[in-house]
Amino acid sequence: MSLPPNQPGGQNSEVLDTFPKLLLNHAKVRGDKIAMREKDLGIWQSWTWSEVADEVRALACGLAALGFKSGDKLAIIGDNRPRLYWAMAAAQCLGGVPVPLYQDSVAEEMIYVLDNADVRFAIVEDQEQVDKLLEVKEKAPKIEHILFDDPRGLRHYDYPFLSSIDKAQEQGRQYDEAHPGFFDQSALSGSGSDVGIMLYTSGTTGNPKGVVLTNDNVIITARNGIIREGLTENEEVLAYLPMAWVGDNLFSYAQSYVAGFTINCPESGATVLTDLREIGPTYYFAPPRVYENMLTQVMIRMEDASKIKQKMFHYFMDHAKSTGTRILDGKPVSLMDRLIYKLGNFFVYGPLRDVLGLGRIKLAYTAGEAIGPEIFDFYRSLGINIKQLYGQTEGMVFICVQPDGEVYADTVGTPAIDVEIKIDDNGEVLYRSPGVFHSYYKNPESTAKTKTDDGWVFTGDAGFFAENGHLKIIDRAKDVGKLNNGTLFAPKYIENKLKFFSFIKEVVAFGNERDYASVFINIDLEAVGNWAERRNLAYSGYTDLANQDTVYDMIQECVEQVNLDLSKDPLLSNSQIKRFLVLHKELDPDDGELTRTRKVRRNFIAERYGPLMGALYSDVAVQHVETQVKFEDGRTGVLTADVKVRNAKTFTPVKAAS
Amino acid sequence: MNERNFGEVILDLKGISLSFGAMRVLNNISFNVRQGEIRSIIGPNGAGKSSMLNVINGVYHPQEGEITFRGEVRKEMKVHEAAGFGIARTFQNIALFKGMSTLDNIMTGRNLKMKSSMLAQAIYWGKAQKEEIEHRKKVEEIIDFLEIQAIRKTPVGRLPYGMQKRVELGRALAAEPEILLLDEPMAGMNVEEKEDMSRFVLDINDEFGTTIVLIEHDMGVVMDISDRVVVLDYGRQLADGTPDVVRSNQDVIDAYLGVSH
Amino acid sequence: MRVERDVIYIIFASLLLMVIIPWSAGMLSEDIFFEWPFFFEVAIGGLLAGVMYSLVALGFVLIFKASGVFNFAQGAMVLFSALTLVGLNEMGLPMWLSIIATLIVMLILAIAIERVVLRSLVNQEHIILFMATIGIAYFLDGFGQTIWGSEVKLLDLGFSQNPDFYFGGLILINDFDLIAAGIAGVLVIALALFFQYTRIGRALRAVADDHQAALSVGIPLKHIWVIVWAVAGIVALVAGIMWGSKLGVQFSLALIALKALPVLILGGFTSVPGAIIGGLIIGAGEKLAEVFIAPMIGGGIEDWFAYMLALAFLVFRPQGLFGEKIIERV
Amino acid sequence: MFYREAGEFKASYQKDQAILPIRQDRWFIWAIIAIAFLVIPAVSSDYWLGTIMLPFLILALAALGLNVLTGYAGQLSLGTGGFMATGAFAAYKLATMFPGMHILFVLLFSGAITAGVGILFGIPSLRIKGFYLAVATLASQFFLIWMFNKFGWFTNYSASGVITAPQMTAIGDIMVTGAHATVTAKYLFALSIVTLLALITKNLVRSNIGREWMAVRDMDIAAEIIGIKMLPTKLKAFAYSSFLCGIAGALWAFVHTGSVEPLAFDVNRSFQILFMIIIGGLGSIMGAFLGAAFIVLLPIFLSNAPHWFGLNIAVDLISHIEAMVFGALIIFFLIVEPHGLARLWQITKEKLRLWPFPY
Repeated sequence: MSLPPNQPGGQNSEVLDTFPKLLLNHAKVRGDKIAMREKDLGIWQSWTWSEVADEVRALACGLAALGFKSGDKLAIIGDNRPRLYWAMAAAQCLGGVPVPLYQDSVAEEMIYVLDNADVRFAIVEDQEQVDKLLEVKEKAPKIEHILFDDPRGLRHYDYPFLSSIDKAQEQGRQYDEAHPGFFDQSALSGSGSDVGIMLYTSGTTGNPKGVVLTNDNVIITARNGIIREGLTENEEVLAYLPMAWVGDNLFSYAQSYVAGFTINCPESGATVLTDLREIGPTYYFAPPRVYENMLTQVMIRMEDASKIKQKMFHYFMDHAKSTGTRILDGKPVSLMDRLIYKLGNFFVYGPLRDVLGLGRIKLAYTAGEAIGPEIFDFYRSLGINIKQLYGQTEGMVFICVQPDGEVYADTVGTPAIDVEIKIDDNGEVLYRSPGVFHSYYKNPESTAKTKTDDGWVFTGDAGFFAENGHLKIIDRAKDVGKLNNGTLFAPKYIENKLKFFSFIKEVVAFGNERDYASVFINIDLEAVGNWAERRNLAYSGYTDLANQDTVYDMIQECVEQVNLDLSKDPLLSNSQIKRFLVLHKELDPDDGELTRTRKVRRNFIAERYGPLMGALYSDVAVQHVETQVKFEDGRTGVLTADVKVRNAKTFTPVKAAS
Repeated sequence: MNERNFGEVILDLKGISLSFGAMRVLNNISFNVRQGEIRSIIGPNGAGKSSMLNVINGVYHPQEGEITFRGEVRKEMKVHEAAGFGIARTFQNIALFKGMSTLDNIMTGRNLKMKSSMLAQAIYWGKAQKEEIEHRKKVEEIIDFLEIQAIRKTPVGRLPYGMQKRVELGRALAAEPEILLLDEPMAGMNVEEKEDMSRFVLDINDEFGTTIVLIEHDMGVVMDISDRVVVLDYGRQLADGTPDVVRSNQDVIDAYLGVSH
Repeated sequence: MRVERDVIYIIFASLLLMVIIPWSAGMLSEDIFFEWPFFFEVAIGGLLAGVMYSLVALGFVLIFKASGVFNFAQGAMVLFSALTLVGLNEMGLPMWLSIIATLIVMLILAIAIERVVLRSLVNQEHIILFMATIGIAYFLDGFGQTIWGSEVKLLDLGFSQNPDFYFGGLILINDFDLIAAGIAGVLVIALALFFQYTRIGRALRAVADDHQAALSVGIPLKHIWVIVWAVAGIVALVAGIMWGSKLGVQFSLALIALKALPVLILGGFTSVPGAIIGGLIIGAGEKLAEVFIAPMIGGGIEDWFAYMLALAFLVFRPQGLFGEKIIERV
Repeated sequence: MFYREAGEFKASYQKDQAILPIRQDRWFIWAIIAIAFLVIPAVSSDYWLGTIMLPFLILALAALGLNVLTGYAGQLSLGTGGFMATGAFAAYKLATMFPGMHILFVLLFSGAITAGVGILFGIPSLRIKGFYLAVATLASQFFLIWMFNKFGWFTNYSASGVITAPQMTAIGDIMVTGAHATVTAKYLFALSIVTLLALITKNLVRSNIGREWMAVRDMDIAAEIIGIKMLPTKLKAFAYSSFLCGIAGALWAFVHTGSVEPLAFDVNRSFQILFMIIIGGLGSIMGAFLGAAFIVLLPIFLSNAPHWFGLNIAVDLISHIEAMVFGALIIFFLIVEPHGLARLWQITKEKLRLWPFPY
């Protein structure tokens, strides 16, 4: 595929350096090719590029008619819906800035962002979101207009500032006729250096920051990614991750606009898996936990298969472990092994890939968290080319990507195209790339703290280059601490090692400025529940199950295995886990224990569960604790439990033979 | 449900009495239903509620009394004619077509609207297919409305009770009825399901302006969503009026104190 | 038991027609010979033959009443029991002994059927069970003839087969038919008593109403099934003996099941008296039609006439004369 | 295991409502059809074509007809034989009355006539239900057979009461009936007709009328309340069912046996067909064919089995043992899978689609 040229900041409209230009170009070049699909009313409704262009045109003019000006911010809230994606383009056509918000955040959380971003217009999915905004509106008076996609239940809302996207588009079409040339003029007037989009990072601490990205940031990075992986206009992508997240913006919007491939929106949250199978994407992104859940599902379902089937399954999976990845990496493999692999491909790998909906995958990414090696290998051995990438919003995702053929579970690969990386003396990773963000919105000091004048960005991650030239991330730089005996303590590293066990869902590790490392553990209700049923242990719910001794025994084994690994690592052998406990409730974003992207907020948790912390660093065996919890319906209540605390066996450090 | 104003009376029942042999099921019942309202018939089990519905949609023929429908007195009609008059209903103990999928059940609800000849259907491609598709669209809208996309192609036999109730509601809606009769739509449901169901009832009344006559044996949810309520007790009519009026009616209170929940 | 008024009407009307049609037929066409004594002779002959039909129908009713199973194998059971009886008898057992032995065989058969078929098909749709009984029918036909051979055997109970004159020598009736009728009558009365006064009998009637009730009577369903099938077996044996000694024991015995079906739908699947009265109406009607109507349309109508007759009744009472009325509950 | 469904999404209702929405299924069916039309005639002997494939096809067609009535519309019928006979004799009368008439029209009209008769005997079904109806349908069975036996007019007064099919050509001068027709021609002719009718039937059962039938079958009162008229719906089922049975009868008389007497369609035939749909699976097109195959092949297998084991048993004894085993097998089948081979087939398919998962 020949990619159109791009010089940053080019003024003439031939240079495809803005989304409107890209869109109009696609409408010209591949007008009849499907740009978007949405599972709606039972079938995959489709829109070609030229249809999308028209829809966007109408919507943009509609917004203009409502008074949307260049530079205005357009809040976008809802599940992945075609029209919400069009809204992004529409805003950009008017020189405005789309600001997607996390659809599951509660009204209060929205206030800050809406206010901070000076949002005047909002386009939302449905009644749920409208209600939130109406709630917010008093406190964030800057909002002037709200457009909604799905009119269900909104029939009797009459507010002057509330109308449906349809209506807006209708007005837009009239406006378009009334003002010929307006659209094309404003759509083509933008340039690469203009602000393209604002994404709010769900900061682990403090208020979210609005990351301002220029068109060049987004488009050039997107294109570099496409070039490096050789993506074409024929890719199929399933858009199911929050639109407010930079990854979705890159994979389901930017790269589609650059390469011209197709975006598919699932019918509803409940049907994502079936929709995934129906579409069978060729290019796929998922955070590790998704792959984890998938694998857990596979194992659970296979448990119930007939003995013969299980035997066959395990035989071939074992073979795949030894052969699959080698074949995928193009390493030499004996003919016999190839044949067995082919056989396995017919009986297991092929059907499995297909049932999981990964049957047509050319390229799958995972990022955001470290992924368990055996999870990673499982998919690769099936012949699915899944790769880790390392990135962040400030750099429009791409910093490092694992090159084909050089995929190691414990590294994040080599720098992406046009990306420079350096490690400063206290181990923090810095990078410089075309994707480097413009600034934090209305927050110069944070900008200054994160980004040097010559364009280097502090990732806030500690890491180093392994001898094979691949970057290896151990932890958040600020989290890397020291035990009282002065040796290095990398909580995330420990947490991840534990989370690689399918039974363990979340882990919070402590040890900084303490005598030894210890952990809170969240068991995986589904996996452990299933495990319990097969041993017919009765349990009433999470809290009950978590507190069972047999479960503790099982978790203890996991902990001790991790200790064994740690003991082998000269750097970290001292941070073996001495004490652990299984938390009586699941960590939950609604309680502020996790970020919206499900990162643990360690300090917050440490405070929240003070008594338990105390218990970890004393020698009590059982600790009573009361916790405030928020239920789905917003009510709050108190959860009380007696949590057991256990000691884990630790191992004497073995000097790595070097 | 604050101040809602309704159209004229579309269904008026005067002095309805119904007996099976010696057993008198309904005794001189009179009430009317107005365009676009949610009209509830409540009463303890065996109060004759279901019989009342069966009278309205012509399954039973009352010995006495007259039924005025859309201004004209309705003569004794055959069971299958009710649908033609724009009266659809659901059933107390689910009466779905067990062998068919959710989709087909709801499609069947549109049988009266499908016109293509048997021959056309035999050939299928062309006329019949076009018709199938345009009705499929309507049905999909209902599926979407009732949020049952995930079970679209599941045989209804395999569905849990609550879901079956929803599918049955869908089948009734498919006929785009003017009056929708709901026979204990919330029977045997947990609180959450009841809330869902009443939301759907309200939305239907709201989105399609469908007049709804629903019967329930417990006052609970019904009182909140109904505009007017008739109370029956062993075939007698105890009270008729807005929920508040009915609630404060002495006979009703007595009758209900008699009933355990 | 309460008999609905219209049932009485229907029966009365049919009787009337049975008289009028032959009579008018006699008037109209000269190739039909009509005379009152002859008419009664035919009618009585028919009634007696009807009793024989009822005998077979009875078996169906018992099983359908108690287990809702439409037992198509009843005919095969008739044949099988007869074959067994004669077979044992030919092996030299005295008649009374072979009868007892056959009874035991039928009991074993009942148990086997319950164990093998019914138990594994419980709660299946009726049509499935119906097909299963057809399977049983095939099996029994094959099994019986495999063991006892398929050539026609004579079964002689020593009753006279020759007709005598009754009513002052006006009417000629076959003694055997009278005896058969007598035995059938006794059997019916016995069954009626059994149903009315024994605990099992009451249980059976309970089952007919609903299975839960049956359990409350305290007899496990499977026992009840065994019992009805055994009873049906006994009835089959009696029918087998009667028919066997009338037509000789051979495969065609199995086909009299087809004769019993119209009786069944006319009387109602669930009613013992229905089976009797149905039998009488069918028997008489068939004979009369054979004699007074058939000649006009070329004869040989016995294959279907009974069915048409029953069909005609059904149009008035879809559940048969004495069957329970089906009320649509919504 | 063979299914690869990722990426098989439907962007239109046409595709979503296709008879075979899954690609692999389409391939499979096309393969079957190709084999049936090209391979089988090429490789199999006249014996196979004539005494196994032909009856199989024709009886499958009759089973299809009965399945529409019993499996889809829920009206249990034991009159199939009678309707087949009607078809056969109607075809005979038509062919002899109008010698010029093309066989396709002969079949069409004989089917139509049978449909008329079916409607006639279907009328009681409005009031009579379940086994009462089943027995009532026996009336038609016996009456029709008696009628064809009794009145010479139907057999053109042939002394034996046997009708013999005249020679007829399908396309050009290719004989498909009578002594000079090659078995292959007969087979292909029957095959084409059965395939076509199977397709039409599929179309009907997936359209509104099909849903109305199933509604009546599953819950007649509810069906009536949503506006389905009982009599027309049931009569349509009777009509179409008898239409198929009629054509099957005509094919049996003309293409298969060539000459036939009413007895060929006696009550045993009716039961045979009923077996086919029960064993094959009620309410399934596929089932009619699977059932027919089973019921046609089983006796052949049973009667040959002894020879394979080198036993020689007296013929009549064999026939008894056959009946025995047959009955036993029927029961066995009903116990293992009461919903018939079609259900087994379906389950296997589901398993393959979920492979390697059990559910």
